[in-house]
Amino acid sequence: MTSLKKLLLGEQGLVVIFAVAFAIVALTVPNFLTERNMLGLLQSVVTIGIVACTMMFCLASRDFDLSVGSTVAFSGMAAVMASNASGSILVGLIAALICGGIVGLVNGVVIAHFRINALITTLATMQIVRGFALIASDGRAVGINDPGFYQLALSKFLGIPTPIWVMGVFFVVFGFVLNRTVFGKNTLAIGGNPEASRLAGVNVSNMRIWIFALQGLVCAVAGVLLASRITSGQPNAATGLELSVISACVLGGVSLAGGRAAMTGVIVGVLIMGIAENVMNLLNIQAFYQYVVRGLILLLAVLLDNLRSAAAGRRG
Amino acid sequence: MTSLKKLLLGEQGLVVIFAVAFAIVALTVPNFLTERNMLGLLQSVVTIGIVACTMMFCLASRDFDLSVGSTVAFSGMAAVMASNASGSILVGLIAALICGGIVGLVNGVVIAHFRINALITTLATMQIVRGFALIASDGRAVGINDPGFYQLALSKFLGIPTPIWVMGVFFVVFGFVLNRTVFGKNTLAIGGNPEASRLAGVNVSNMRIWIFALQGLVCAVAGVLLASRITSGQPNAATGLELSVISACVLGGVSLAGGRAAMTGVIVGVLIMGIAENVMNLLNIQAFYQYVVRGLILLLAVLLDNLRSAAAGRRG
Amino acid sequence: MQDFLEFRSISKGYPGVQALSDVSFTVRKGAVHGLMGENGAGKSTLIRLLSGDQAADEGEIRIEGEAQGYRSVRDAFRAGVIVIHQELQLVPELTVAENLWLGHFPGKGGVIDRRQLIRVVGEKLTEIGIDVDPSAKIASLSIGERQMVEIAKAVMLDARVIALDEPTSSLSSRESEILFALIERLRSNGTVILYVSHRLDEIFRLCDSLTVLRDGKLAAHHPDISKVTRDQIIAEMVGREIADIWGWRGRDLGPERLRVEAIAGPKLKTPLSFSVRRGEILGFFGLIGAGRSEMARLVYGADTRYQGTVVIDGAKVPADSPPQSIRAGMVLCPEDRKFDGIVQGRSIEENMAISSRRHFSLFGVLDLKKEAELADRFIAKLRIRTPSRKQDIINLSGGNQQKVILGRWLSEQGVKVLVIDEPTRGIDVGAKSEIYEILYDLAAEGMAIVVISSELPEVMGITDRILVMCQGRIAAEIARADFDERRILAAALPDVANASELPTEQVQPS
Amino acid sequence: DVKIGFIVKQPEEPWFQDEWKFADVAAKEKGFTLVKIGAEDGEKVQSAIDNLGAQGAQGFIVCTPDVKLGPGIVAKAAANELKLMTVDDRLVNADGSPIEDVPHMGISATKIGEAVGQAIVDEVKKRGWDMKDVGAIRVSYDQLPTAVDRVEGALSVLKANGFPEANIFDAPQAKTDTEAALNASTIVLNKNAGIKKWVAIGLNDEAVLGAVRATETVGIPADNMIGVGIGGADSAINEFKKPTATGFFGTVIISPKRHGYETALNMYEWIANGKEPEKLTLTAGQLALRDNYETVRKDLGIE
Ligand SMILES: Nc1ncnc2c1ncn2[C@@H]1O[C@H](COP(=O)(O)OP(=O)(O)OP(=O)(O)O)[C@@H](O)[C@H]1O
Ligand SMILES: Nc1ncnc2c1ncn2[C@@H]1O[C@H](COP(=O)(O)OP(=O)(O)OP(=O)(O)O)[C@@H](O)[C@H]1O
Ligand SMILES: [Mg+2]
Ligand SMILES: [Mg+2]
Repeated sequence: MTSLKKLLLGEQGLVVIFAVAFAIVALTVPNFLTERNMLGLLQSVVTIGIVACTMMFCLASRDFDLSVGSTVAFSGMAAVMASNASGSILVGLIAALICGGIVGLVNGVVIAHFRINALITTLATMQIVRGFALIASDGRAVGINDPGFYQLALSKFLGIPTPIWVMGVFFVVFGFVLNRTVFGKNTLAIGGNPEASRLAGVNVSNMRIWIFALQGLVCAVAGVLLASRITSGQPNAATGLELSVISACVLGGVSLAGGRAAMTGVIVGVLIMGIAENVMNLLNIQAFYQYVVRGLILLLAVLLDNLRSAAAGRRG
Repeated sequence: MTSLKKLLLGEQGLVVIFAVAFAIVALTVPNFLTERNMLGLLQSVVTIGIVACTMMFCLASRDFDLSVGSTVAFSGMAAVMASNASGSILVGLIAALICGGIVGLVNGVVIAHFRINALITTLATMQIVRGFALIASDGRAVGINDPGFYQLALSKFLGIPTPIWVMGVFFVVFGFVLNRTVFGKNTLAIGGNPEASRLAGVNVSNMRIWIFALQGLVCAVAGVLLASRITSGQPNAATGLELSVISACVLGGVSLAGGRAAMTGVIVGVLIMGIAENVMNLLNIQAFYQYVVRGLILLLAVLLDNLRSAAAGRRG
Repeated sequence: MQDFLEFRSISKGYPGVQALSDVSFTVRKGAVHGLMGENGAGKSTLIRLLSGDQAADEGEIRIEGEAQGYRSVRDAFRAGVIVIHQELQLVPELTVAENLWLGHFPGKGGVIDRRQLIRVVGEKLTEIGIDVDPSAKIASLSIGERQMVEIAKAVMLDARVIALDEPTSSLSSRESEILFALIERLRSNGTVILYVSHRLDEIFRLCDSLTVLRDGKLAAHHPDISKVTRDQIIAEMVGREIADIWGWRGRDLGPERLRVEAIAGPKLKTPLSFSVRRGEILGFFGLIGAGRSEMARLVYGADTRYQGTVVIDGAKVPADSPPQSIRAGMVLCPEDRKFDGIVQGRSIEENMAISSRRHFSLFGVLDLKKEAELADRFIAKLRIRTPSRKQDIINLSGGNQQKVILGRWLSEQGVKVLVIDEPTRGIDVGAKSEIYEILYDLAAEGMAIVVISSELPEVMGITDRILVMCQGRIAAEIARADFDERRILAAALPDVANASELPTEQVQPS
Repeated sequence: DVKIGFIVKQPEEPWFQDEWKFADVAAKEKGFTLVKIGAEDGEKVQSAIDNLGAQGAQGFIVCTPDVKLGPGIVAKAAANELKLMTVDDRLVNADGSPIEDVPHMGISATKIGEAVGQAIVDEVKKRGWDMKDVGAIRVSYDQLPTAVDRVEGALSVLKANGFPEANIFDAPQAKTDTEAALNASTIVLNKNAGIKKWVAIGLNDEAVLGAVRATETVGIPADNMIGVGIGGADSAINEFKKPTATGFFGTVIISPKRHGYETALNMYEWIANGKEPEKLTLTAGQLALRDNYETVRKDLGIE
């Protein structure tokens, strides 16, 4: 009994709760626990999952990034246009990384150097970048000429589609970076107490710039994979992505007040979001009721996690 | 020279910068400074302006409310349906206030009592409430039966339409509440340091509940006026309102870290948002470029304000 | 010995305040140099300039004759300067070891060598004599333990110059001894130490030389501390003589005013009981972690109680929350001004009136004039150094912030029981005696006052009775007539308390 | 048993609600299961198809958020072994040519626009207005290709009938709701206070309603305004039900019935009886006015 309690209320409590919920869903929802559905589910969270990796850093350092959706769309667009123009997928990939990186860098510099509120800055770049995407494409989707580009998303390795592998690699890498590197620890320190970190000699503004730049690059990767999956660059893609990603992170225990983050939590958060959508569609829940159910699941997930941490007596 | 500097860098610096910008726009943009355009401009910011009043309190107390857009739509819907059913506009108004108030109250209780992150909670209620609005109306616009309802928005007093008067009254009332009442000062104190405020005898969780409930009521007023302006209750109305309102507040110097807010600032923020849209359309700027321009104006406005406060040596 | 560290006509201003003007002095190699002055005199500002965090408007700092043009904390660190700031600068979410290494993590290619991280810190902490777990999160430590971790930071990394800004303000005598031993060791290694404190006995005990600042200017420089007297220093600091800091005045004690019965909570497992009479000043003494602050928070209702009741004037106080305690006439001035006291971003005036303004507001509408009057009165009375009452509290010096928080509670009306946790933490000698005067006045009016302090002379100087706490229990009760330094300390030490016949069970109210 | 998916791009829109409703009628008649999924962007479409595959559906009908998603949708459908039909919007290849193997039922956006334009031209002539004195509000939402096509279709008819290009004013809406259209149109009206007679076009009824509300706010009488919307759902009907006529002159109703009912039925026949549907079925919009909207709706099988 007590060991069960310990398990639920311990560090990995969210994971345990998630595992239980997963088991219940698997047993009660028909077609859920099939290989096809699992792969479909994982593919549906690739964009959110990849972007959540760096969003976790961003939130952990007490920042905020609303521009990710636009950046994903813009860099996906850039990849398609550049590869169409040059005939080389590699050039497309590089173009996307450059575009994404620049957006991130600009965010970082404006926020860290000019000390402008991150919410406003990224709200502004969100619009500007979306504008660029629309201008570049004249508001219409751009089709991919080279069928090889589709292969990025369609190819499989050991029976699992490449995008899922990419997401997995990102999870592992960023989990390691967060816990085991100076970069990760400094990120948490900045979020936990920026003043103390600065006085300890951490170059806070450089760190923030790096985090945003990384966010931009990671968005570019997500953008390329998305374009490949939907076989075109779409200026309207990924709208509202920012809120989904931030929700996934917060669900996973990343503190908006900075300083607290864990990769396992974020993975669970991402999966909860994906499973909720998946199950609602499997159960054929009406569109309007989906809104309500989605909201309730979100509430329930944080509520459970909260009860857990309240019981564990952790300080707010 | 120095007195000019003082003026620009002082407390009211944002207002002065705004006044200068306004003068420039008035002189260079044709048709801007006509009575008709001014009234149109003010009417276009009524929803944002009214909701910003309480959003200011919400942000100042270190909270966050993403559900305002849904609440505006839902309570507008409720007003139309109730007044159609009962044949009385007053009943409609009361129904809207009840709906808005309940949404706010639920937000407040969940956030303050169950200590769930405000972002997640209001993201959840945003979806749930939107779902209710869609379910209630079966996803369709509901027309207003009683033409008297239109008069709320069309009637004028001293040549100025009623909604603008309502907005003005809200500005005055909430400005007073913020600066001159215990409620306002406690709000700011909670935002500055919730724990210290609690120890100083401020009932922090009650305060938060009140602030959210108030926010709900104010959204209901905005919803009724909006329904009256568009002569129907629309379940899809006011999407994305939350970000516009929060931007207006932050532009006006309300700190997302809590503890800092001023009504004049928020008014200026609201007007900047309105003028930006207005001028872009007057100048016939292309839709895609409008995204870019909107983003740049946002950046510029905070940048100016920031330079000002950096020069004034105010701390982060 | 040559001059090792030199400040040359340093000036630094903030909007509305000239924090330092034309300050010059030198410190010899291997010296412990004291820095004293009233609250807001500019001590921390000087230290901040030395740390590289901010740059002086004018003047320069020289180390071994070399002008230091450094512009950042890293540069200062490279020049061998380490500063422990007045406010704790730790990251609550990271562990002790991580905090100590922050800014200088060990490891290759950006990957942290976790084993080394913990091992080195563990060794250092043991060596220094600090008993905290290197892998504990800072958030789980008490404020005193955090202060010790801060201090460990200074010795972890070899430095030529170490500046300590009021390091003992939240330490009790036992931890202070550890610090003093450390300082001795550093001195013998030739390290220059700049030591800021408001406690004169520490200054005399540790320092070789001394500088006194006043209103941002150099008031006096004493290359040899043995040539000055306490009174002389006080006069240089405050600009007037203070004969007896404590100025103790006897009072007639009335009937029982506060009674606490068998109170216990999450961090205080053993039930505690005590009572205070009208007009009485009761002192609580103990070492770090003895549980005094926990006790105070439980009594006030700031934390949830497991059991116990609090009775004021025969009426039970609802256990729930601070507002209810305040309504019942009890207030608590908390120990940690940064987290529990100041409201950042708001003015001095608002910070002071936060609780008492309900007395002079009509239907929730404020009386701004009354608020202003209140603020001005306490700014004058407590000698708060500020350009105006509208100043953001975050811009005040540490001691002045503390005074504002004190003002908040001293201005509260209708108070029957006043609980003050570390009332004079970081407050200068001059203001201290003012504060004691106010406490005596309040007591004379019949208020029951509970003072928690880690400064033994203070507890002995101003209270009528002392309860000594040790490991969450009341270890001894001593009346003023029996005050004896040795006896009090003996009761506070855990090992002695367990072995001796001193009462370890709950002490019955007298 | 047969399971058919019906994916639409904007599940909150009444139009798609109606399509679903009529598809449900077909499902009841024939006794198959209909799975309704909303998918607002390309990524959601992909996972929706996966989801249908996982549920064991045999085919699906889709109104795609973007026609350029064509190759991706076709590939995904093939990977999941699902039969595919499109409704409303026809899929295109990377080069922009329609994907002709996929059966489609729909109506071209340009054609609807042209119907709107024709309705306005007729009414302007009937009222005897001089085109030179008339302004046109183009409530635009250019980020949506369909919106551009509809609006341009209407304008092309206006221009062909001698409407001066200089009198066409752009009112870009920031969002696709009535309030945004109202705000944008107000500015156009105020900027051109000299023009007394107006016509308005937009991507749907809500957009045109915004323009109509704007004329009311600035005091232009209903007789001087001709707004023609697209859709014909409740927003438009509410206007017609108002006691006095407003500037909202008419709407081009497109029938969700055929789109919903027939596509679902065709898909069922295809799956159950191997009867492949027509590659291309085009439906037409029909103009409804204040005094004939009820009959028009009956003709189209709605009501
Ligand atoms: N950021 C700032 N903005 C404005 N004024 C400031 C700022 N920092 C310090 N000051 C002012 O500079 C003066 C010197 O402050 P400092 O912190 O150096 O005092 P101190 O001698 O350390 O006092 P204490 O004993 O209370 O710690 C004070 O009047 C303080 O209000
Ligand atoms: N946030 C916390 N989480 C866990 N334990 C804590 C926390 N704060 C304090 N403690 C522990 O509670 C006990 C009592 O600490 P408390 O601060 O009340 O002691 P104190 O007598 O007031 O000493 P101090 O001089 O440090 O204030 C200590 O063992 C301390 O380590
Ligand atoms: Mg100081
Ligand atoms: Mg204590």
